[in-house]
Amino acid sequence: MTNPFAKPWIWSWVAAALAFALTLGLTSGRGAGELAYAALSFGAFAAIVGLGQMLVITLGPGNVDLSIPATMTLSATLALKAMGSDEGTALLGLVVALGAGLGAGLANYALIFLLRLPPIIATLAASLVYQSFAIWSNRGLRIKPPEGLADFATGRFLGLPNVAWVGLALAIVVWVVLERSVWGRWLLATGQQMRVARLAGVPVELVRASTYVTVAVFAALSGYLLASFSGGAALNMGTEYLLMSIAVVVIGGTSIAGGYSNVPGVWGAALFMFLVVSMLNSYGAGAGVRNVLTGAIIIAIVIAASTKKRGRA
Amino acid sequence: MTDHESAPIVALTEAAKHFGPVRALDGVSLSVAPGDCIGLVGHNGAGKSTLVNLVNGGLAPSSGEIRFDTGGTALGAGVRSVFQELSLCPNLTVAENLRISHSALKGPGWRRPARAEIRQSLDTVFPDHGIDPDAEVDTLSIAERQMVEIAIGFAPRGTEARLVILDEPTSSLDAGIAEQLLAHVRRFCAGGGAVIFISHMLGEIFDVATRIVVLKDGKVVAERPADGFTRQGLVDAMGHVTAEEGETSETARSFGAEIVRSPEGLSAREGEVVGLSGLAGHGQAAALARLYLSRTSSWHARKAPEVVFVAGDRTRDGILPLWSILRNVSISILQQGARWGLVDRAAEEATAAEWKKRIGIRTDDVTNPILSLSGGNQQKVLFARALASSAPVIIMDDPMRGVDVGTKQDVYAMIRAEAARGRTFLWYSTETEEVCQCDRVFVFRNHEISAELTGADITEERILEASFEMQEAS
Amino acid sequence: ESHMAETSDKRIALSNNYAGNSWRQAMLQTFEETAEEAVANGVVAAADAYTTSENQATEQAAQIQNMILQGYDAIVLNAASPTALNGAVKEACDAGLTVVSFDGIVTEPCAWRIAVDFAAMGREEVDYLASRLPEGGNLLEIRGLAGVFVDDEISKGIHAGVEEHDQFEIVGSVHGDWAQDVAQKAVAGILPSLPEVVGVVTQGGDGYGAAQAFEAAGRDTPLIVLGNRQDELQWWAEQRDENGYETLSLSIAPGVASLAFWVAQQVLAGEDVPKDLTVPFLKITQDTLDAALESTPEGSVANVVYTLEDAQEVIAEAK
Amino acid sequence: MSLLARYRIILPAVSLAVLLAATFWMQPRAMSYFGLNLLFNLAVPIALATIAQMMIIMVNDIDLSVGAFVSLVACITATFLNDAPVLGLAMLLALIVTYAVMGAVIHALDLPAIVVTLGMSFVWGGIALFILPSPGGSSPGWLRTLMTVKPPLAPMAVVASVVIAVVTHFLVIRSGLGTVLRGVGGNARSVQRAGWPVIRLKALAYGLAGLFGVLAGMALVGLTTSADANIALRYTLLSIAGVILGGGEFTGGKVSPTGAVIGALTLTLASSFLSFLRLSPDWQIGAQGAILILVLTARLVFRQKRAEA
Ligand SMILES: Nc1ncnc2c1ncn2[C@@H]1O[C@H](COP(=O)(O)OP(=O)(O)OP(=O)(O)O)[C@@H](O)[C@H]1O
Ligand SMILES: Nc1ncnc2c1ncn2[C@@H]1O[C@H](COP(=O)(O)OP(=O)(O)OP(=O)(O)O)[C@@H](O)[C@H]1O
Ligand SMILES: [Mg+2]
Ligand SMILES: [Mg+2]
Repeated sequence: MTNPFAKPWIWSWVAAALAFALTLGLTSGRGAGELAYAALSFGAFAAIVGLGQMLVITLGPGNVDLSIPATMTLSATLALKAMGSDEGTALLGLVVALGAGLGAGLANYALIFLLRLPPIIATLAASLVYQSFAIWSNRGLRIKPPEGLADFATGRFLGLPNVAWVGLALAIVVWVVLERSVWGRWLLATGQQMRVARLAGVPVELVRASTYVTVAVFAALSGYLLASFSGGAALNMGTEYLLMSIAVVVIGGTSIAGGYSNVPGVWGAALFMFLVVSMLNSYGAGAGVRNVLTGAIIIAIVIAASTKKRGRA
Repeated sequence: MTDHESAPIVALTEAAKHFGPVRALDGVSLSVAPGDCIGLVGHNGAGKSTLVNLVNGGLAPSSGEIRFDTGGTALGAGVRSVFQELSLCPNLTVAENLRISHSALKGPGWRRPARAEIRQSLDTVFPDHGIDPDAEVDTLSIAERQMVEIAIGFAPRGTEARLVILDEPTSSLDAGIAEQLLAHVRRFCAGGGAVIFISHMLGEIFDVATRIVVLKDGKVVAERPADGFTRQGLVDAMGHVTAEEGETSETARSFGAEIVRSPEGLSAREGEVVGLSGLAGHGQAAALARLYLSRTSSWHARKAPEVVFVAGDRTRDGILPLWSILRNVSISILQQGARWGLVDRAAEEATAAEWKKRIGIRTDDVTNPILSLSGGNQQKVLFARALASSAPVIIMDDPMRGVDVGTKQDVYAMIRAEAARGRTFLWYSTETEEVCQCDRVFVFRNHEISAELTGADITEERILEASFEMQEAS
Repeated sequence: ESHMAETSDKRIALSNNYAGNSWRQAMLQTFEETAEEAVANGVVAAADAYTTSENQATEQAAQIQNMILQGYDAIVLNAASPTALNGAVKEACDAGLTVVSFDGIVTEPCAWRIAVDFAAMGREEVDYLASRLPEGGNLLEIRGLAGVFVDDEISKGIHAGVEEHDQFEIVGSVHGDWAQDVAQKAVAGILPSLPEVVGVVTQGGDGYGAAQAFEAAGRDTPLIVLGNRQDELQWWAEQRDENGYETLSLSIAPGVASLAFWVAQQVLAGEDVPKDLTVPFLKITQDTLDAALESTPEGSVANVVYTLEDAQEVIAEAK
Repeated sequence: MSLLARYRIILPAVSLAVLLAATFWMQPRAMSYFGLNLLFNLAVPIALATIAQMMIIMVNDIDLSVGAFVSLVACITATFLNDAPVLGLAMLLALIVTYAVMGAVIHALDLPAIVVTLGMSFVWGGIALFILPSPGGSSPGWLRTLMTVKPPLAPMAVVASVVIAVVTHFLVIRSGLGTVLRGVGGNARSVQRAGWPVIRLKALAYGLAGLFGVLAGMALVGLTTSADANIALRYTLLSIAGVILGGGEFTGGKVSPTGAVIGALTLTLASSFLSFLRLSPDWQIGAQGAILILVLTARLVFRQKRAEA
């Protein structure tokens, strides 16, 4: 089984590479570095929320976090307000952001566990509340991040964007946790069949709680970095990450039925989602064409991935 | 007796089915004529379910031929199947489930005849079943579901049933209900119907079968009229080296301190094998599940668990379907040997390899997917999962469902050996024979313990008595 | 004044479809301040603001219907769609309510419209570029949210302007959804495939993001037309102090909500008010930059609060 | 078996009744023919979209493209159906067929429906932008008349909701084919074994979803008189919430059409109720979330009863 096309994650990378090549075809190769750099920068935010969403989706059917955009906005808003553009407060801001994420994750899980709400509805409803909190906390005013933090978020190290390093590091951690750790096995077991996992001695509620907290903390981190990167938090800053977080997970080859995750696919899909829009924009496609083609490509990737999977079985 | 002169309903010639390298069925010839009741036996993974699926058209043969007397499909020939895995739609009512397999029920007002038909069929096969045709299936107990499935199998459904295939139909039925089914099968065959009856309970086979077919590793190794076999002969034909019998009359063992006591009165001591009995669906499984859930937490897991669970309803309670055999075995013992939260993969592999050997899981590689195993071998994986842990208490919820005779003997021996080393077993079984091997038995009736039997009191009569008492009184 | 007394028992509601950016927040704040003062002075009995949870016409239509039920006398409306609310607006008119739409206006004839000529705004951007860059060059267009009326109008204006000044060519067009971070991302994605860009035409709220994307790509900052956000103005001022950067910023002032409030009050007071009114957009030039920066709270949008007198003036002009 | 578990419709119905009573108490004006129509007429397209979503959930899938699809239908209705009825009708039929084909493909290739429909939502949205790059179009006259008709006794919104509930109840719960379709959600394998062509059943379920999606888009245009490409995007989440609120479950073919309609009405009413509360604008959005949680919390009682059963 060394056929690389048998891996479900390969397709998102193939698609990303194609989009990259097609874009550069327009300029006969000029700007490759720039484009790759931009893809890594912006892909990082999608990858970070995507990794969190992936863990949740792995928990099985019906598990998804729709509060990611609101959590990003809320934590970024609170963090930037706490920092108030003062130098040397970056760490304080990070703590505030992650704290907000932790709170949101716990609240989401409390709704799911205590009130037995389906996660889709619970996180959707909770996200409206978080949005209100964000509005209330500073009425949508954009506060600039401290300069040092902004420099870090937009800076690079060894030629790669710093945010991409953060995203890569998280991906590696998540990969190790899923592939090698006890908790990862527990998560995968819970995702296949919660009742079975419980009867096999898996602490399923601990797994679920920690997963919902993790996704919210990842969203908070992503929000914090995004706000630092783009010069401040805005009330609508997370909006596009709702569909994005789900899309990168499923395009990346994670099973929507639960119990099977795919870390490399998330990064591939995150790069793809950025590159495909860049490609279509570069070719001058209008919003209509862009949407139709994006949709068609997503479906094509899913079909390709599933056909190969069946061929192997 | 069988009328071999009449044309067979279905005839297989050299039928074979391969799953990749696995030869699940390896050239089987068999014909079933009206009035036949064929008892199909064989070890776990012998190919029985595969044979059934070829006959009913669920699988296409890799080679060979399957011919029906009507010349058409299995459905057209009046072939009905009751599958090893429950296969009703749990969200529909009993009557609606009949509708699924009875496409002639059409038009407005189909519900009334559907209700009448399924009630009629249930009444015929299982008198006093007490099942409401308007009940949703997922509100029924597993035994009731099995009864409904059997009743649907025998229901007229427009065309009469001519050949009914029953794949381990009694595995979740208690003795009384199973006896009703056997009686019905005999009536059905006497009336000119044909049945293929698969079971690991040889008593049942001898009870109903007119002819017995023994499968071994995908081949028919013996086929004779039922009276041509003795029990031992049958076991030998199946080719399993059975453990020595006769350990039943062992001297009274001494037990340790009490280690389990539940609010409803279940108790067990160290080293004791405690049986739970009574009619199916009277709260035994629920009591065990409650006990397990109260002794474990969904919030934290201990390195060495206090109790482990062996599920009988595999798909609902036991199998992690996406995983390999290896990961299915190791899930309960991951924390042993884990460092910094990381799984010790070498130890994990060693454990799986050891248990594959000890309990005889029929596979060439433990990294194969669990779903490539036959039903009984999946069950062995669940045993391995529990026994591999160091838990002092093992809870078993009718764990022998679908396990073949030979393996059962091995597992009994293993249970006794573990008990001798001080582990405690709480064992619910629908087979009185198994319960009778226990050191102490609790009989359940209406979700309460109606009797606690020990020592010489543990007899089939006493258990039956305690199971029914209330019903006679009322 | 006599007009005041006649509306002292009237109740006005603001129907708003979106609260998710600083412009809308400034708008809500201005309305609230205006309304509070008006209620305190006994000009009207109540003036309440309502926002839908999603930026959707269907939800806003329901909101308008609720306002009818609640017995408001007038609705001040910033609409999610110029046409999709017509059914609800008609119902309100039929029930005797006064509907004054602003910013996002509705086409239903029974409603009043306080419109900004968005197409003119787009044209003006290109005119300005032509005055600064007479030799022309390549332009990048940043659009708003696809399928929304304002986006289409401004874009039309821009394209009309480019047609007029044919020394310019639009070499790329992306949707920035009127959000800083989305614009930044879209621009970063298209930049590598673009030739040299001399100017960026925007719709407001996305100029800063574009500037950041240019900087990150290591390109020279082109002439970016800005949209009155404080962070954009701040950036402009910094650039100006550093290298004499010069540009134009224009957008509609969030305070137009207060204008709409006063127009509604005038209609309720029985004044004869023409159905179509226009407000000029708020333009900030190199000369007014410092003043604008000073009066704009950090992170907000440059604003103008309109008074009753302003409203009367706008009405008189339209007659 | 408890009453609640047996009739999963009771709980949604009670929630709606309580909310309605609270609304009447807050705003007595709503307690009239006119008031009820205003409260509920926009719930009609939502109810239809919820039924569409329910058809998909019924066969164990989930449809993330309902909102975009209804928007597209609205765009077609407000343009082609108005200007060239035959062409418009043909386009709408083609959409229904496309939905059915989508169902068949999802089944045949064993694709995750959530991803395919996510992709399709982009496709529908893109086509809608082609048709209406900026808002506009207008409702066919007959449609406008139909949606603003004033029947005797009860207002259009109430009559329409009842009709939708009754028709879909017979279609999904009572009819034989509906039973088989729910069976696909419960246990597709056993339906297959019984000799049903599951691929066609799936196509049928999706086709029905397409049909109700088309009806939703048309009803919406009849009410709003015109369309835009984003007009119904939020129907995706609303319809999912409606199905769940109405006692449906994500898996296992457990759905209730009557419940779905009630769920849609409840969601609509909930936001009206909030605006009657006159909260501070900061908290209006959050309150929508809070009330959703509140209404759904009632399910807790129901669940506990079921667990005991
Ligand atoms: N889908 C499949 N893929 C691969 N192997 C399979 C598959 N189905 C069955 N097998 C293999 O075919 C063989 C026969 O299986 P089958 O289910 O017919 O056994 P069985 O006699 O019914 O056993 P049991 O008594 O345990 O139910 C087994 O070795 C099994 O592992
Ligand atoms: N055998 C029965 N046991 C319990 N309840 C029954 C039975 N038969 C009918 N009912 C009840 O009587 C009522 C009327 O019967 P129903 O209309 O369902 O039958 P039907 O005419 O066969 O159905 P339909 O014509 O609508 O398909 C229902 O509420 C049903 O629950
Ligand atoms: Mg079998
Ligand atoms: Mg058995």
